[in-house]
Formats: sequence, C-alpha cells, structure tokens
Amino acid sequence: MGVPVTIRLQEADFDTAREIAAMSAGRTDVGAVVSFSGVCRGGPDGDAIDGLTLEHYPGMAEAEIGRHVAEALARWPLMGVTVIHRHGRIAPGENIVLVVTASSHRGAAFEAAEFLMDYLKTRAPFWKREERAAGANWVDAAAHDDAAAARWTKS
Amino acid sequence: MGVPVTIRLQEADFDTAREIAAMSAGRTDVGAVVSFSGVCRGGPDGDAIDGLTLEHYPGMAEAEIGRHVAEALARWPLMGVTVIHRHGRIAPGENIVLVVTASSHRGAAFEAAEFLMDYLKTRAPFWKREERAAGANWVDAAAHDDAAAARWTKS
Amino acid sequence: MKVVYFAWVRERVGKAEEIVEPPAEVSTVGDLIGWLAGRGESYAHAFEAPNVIRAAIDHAHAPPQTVIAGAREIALFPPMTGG
Amino acid sequence: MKVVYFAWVRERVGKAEEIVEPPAEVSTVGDLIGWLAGRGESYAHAFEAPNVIRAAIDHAHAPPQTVIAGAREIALFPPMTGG
Repeated sequence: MGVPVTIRLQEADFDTAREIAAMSAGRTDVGAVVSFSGVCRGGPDGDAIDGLTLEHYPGMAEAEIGRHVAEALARWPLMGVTVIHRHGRIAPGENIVLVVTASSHRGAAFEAAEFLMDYLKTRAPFWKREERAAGANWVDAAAHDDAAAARWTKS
Repeated sequence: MGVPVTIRLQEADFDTAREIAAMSAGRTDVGAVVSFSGVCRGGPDGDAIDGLTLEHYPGMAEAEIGRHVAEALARWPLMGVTVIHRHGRIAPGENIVLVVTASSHRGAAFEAAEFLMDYLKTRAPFWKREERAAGANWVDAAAHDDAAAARWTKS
Repeated sequence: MKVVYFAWVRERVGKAEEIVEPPAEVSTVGDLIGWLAGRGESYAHAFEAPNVIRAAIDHAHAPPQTVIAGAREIALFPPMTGG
Repeated sequence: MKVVYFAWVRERVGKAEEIVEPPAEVSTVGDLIGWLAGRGESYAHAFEAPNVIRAAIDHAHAPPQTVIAGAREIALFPPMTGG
C-alpha cells in the first residue's frame, strides 16, 4: 500500500479545510499534519495589488511537482502528501498554493512541507504577474528563495 | 493595532478548518499560513492505543503558552497566532493540539509554528496517559523533544 | 505553603494538593523535594528520582535551586508530554 | 524542433511557440539561446541577458551546457516565481 499523494493544478479555488481533513480522515496512524497555504497579498496601501495572473507550463508543472513529491517521500517517512497549485487570475486574499504533509511525527511533516514549498518557489514552472493601478509587471525571482531551496541539496 | 492571538485550552474538539480560515479571512496582508495539527495515534496493530487522557495544570498552562506566544511574536514578524490544546479524554484519530501562524512570508510562519510546537511539547504543563488493553501508563518525555526545543535557545 | 502534584507524582503521593509547613532550613525547590521524600512511603516513591521532578512556583517554571520563600503555590510534576 | 516560451520571454518574442531549425553547430541550450538572440529585434530583447534565461527539455530542467540533439520540445523562460 503506497502513501496517498494528491497533486492538482487548477484554475478554481480549493477548500484548504477539506484537503487537511482528508489527510487524516479514517486513519489512526497519522500523528502530525502540517499545512502551508500561500495567499495572494493585496500589497501595502498606496501600492495596492489588484490581483495576480499565474502562468504555468502545462505538462512540465505536473512532472516537476511529481518529482519533488517523490523526493520528499524518499527523504522523510510521510503518510500523505497533497500539493495544489492554482493558475490563471487570482484576487487578493485568495489561495495560490497548498501543501499538506502527514507523518507519525512532527519533524518529518514540518521539514517535508518546507522542502516542497522551497522547491515550488524556485523549480516549478509558474510565473506571477502582478496587476497594479500603474500597470502589470512580472514578479522578479527572489534570491532568498534560491537560498532557501539550496539548503536541501545533499552535499 | 496588535496581532490577533487566540489561545484556548478546552476539553471539546475543535474545527481546524475554521481556525485556519479565520486567520486570513477578510485580510489581504497575510501571504503565508502554516498550521500544525497533532492527532492522537492508535498505535500499531497488536499494541493498539484505545485513547489518551491529557492532564494539565490549569492557570499555568495558559500562562506558559502565553509566554511562548509572546516570545514568538517578538522573534518573527507574525500577523496572527492561534494555539488550541485539548485536555481530558481523546480518542485515536481525534485532534490534540493545533498551532496556526500567519505572516507575509513563509519562513517566519514555518519557524514560529515549529518553535511553538517544540515548546508545547517540552514546557507546557500537560501530561499524556495512554490507555491500552494491558492497562494505562504515563507517556515518557522524549529526549528528541528536548533537543528540538533546545535549538531555539539564544546563545 | 500550598503544594500541588500532577500526573504520576500526584498518583504516587495519593493526593492532588496539600498545605505543608516545611522547617526553615528547607529554602529551595530542591530542598523541598528532599524534605517531602522523607514524609513516608508514598512520598519516597513519588520523589525517589529527584532529578526527573520538575517544579513551578506560582505558575512559572522553577529550577531546583530556586528559593521558595514567598511562594503561594508550588507545583511538582514529571517532565511534560503535551503537544 | 519545437521551442516554447513563457512569461516575459513569450511577451518579448511575441509568440508562445514556434518550430525552429538551427544549424548543426548549435548543439547546446546555451548555443540555442545565442542563435535565437540573433534572429531579430524582438529575439534580441528577449535574450539580451542569457544568464537569466532558464530552459527545459521535454519537461525537465536543462542547464545551458545540455545538448539539444533529440529534444522534442525545448522551453525557454525567466526564473520561476510560483508557490
């Protein structure tokens, strides 16, 4: 029996609550569930973001997330992994991404969720375009995200 | 305007979904929400746990959790913290504890949630008693939990 | 001075709380644990390994060398296992 | 050979995908980027900073030195900003 894995790319919003509940429903072997929700920020007053458009590379996005989930399963004793990433138009306050990890102990669940988020940020083929009153612009990649991802590289 | 903080000790179960949703509802400044759910495990076949009873020290438990939440708020730029810890009888598959942290960036939310969990495990006055077919026994403190908590100590 | 017990310390002592009046030379948490251990068989069992006993004074953690003068409530309990 | 573009690379080139037939001396991803940059003003703009361009061959990340022979689909895009 394998570990339950859910990977979904979708335009529609998702129900974080349902995804977390599904991870431990009807099971008594899961001791720890960690979730990460990435939410579209509206930006500070005076520089308000009206929303995001997320472009993605269909086919590669699924493949790349699948590879990282497989690596997480190999590195930590996980009992379930869910990754959902939206694409298309996303309004401030709406969900962008969800990662849920389950394990019998909390350390594995926390580390695997951070690992998956660091890789989604830097290796999954998605590109954010911010819309402001002054116009739209592509978000620059952040050096601190590359640094975060680099800490998982085996030396 | 302070950061919204919720601390609750209760016998009743809680709704993880509602607590996470409350953290970002009606706000567009929150970019990252991390949740940790600790769930009562049933134990492996042949050594099944029928449930837990959680004893706590009323008054001190609230005070101790409050001190750790205050420390988390001082160490990380958080936009919300929720800690809920149950006491009394808890059946396998039921929630024991929930920590939810919100921030504008994911690193702070992940670190603060781990910090709070490590301290709840080792410093909050709760004691678990496991019930098995062969009888009940108090759970021993785990050395790895002390080690996990020690990594947050300022040197 | 009110002393409260939790988990297996409470079970071994056989009560959840009591008022005690230790002599003046019992000045620290560690002294109190040692003094209680001498009060009879159930106390000796509860406090047979003083180094595993944790303490709080008025709802705040207190290491063994903490002076107990002025305490309203002293709690004695095993290492915590919450979360 | 099919080439696909994303985000501001797609906007600058002015198309999402095309079929290209580079000469035989274009053997790596880096060579391809350099060759595309010479195809006109919009390409020159898209590939003006080759070191920031990321590539994938058949849905897997491919560094600049990767040989492109046998590729079905080569993607060129800016650093990713998902999550």
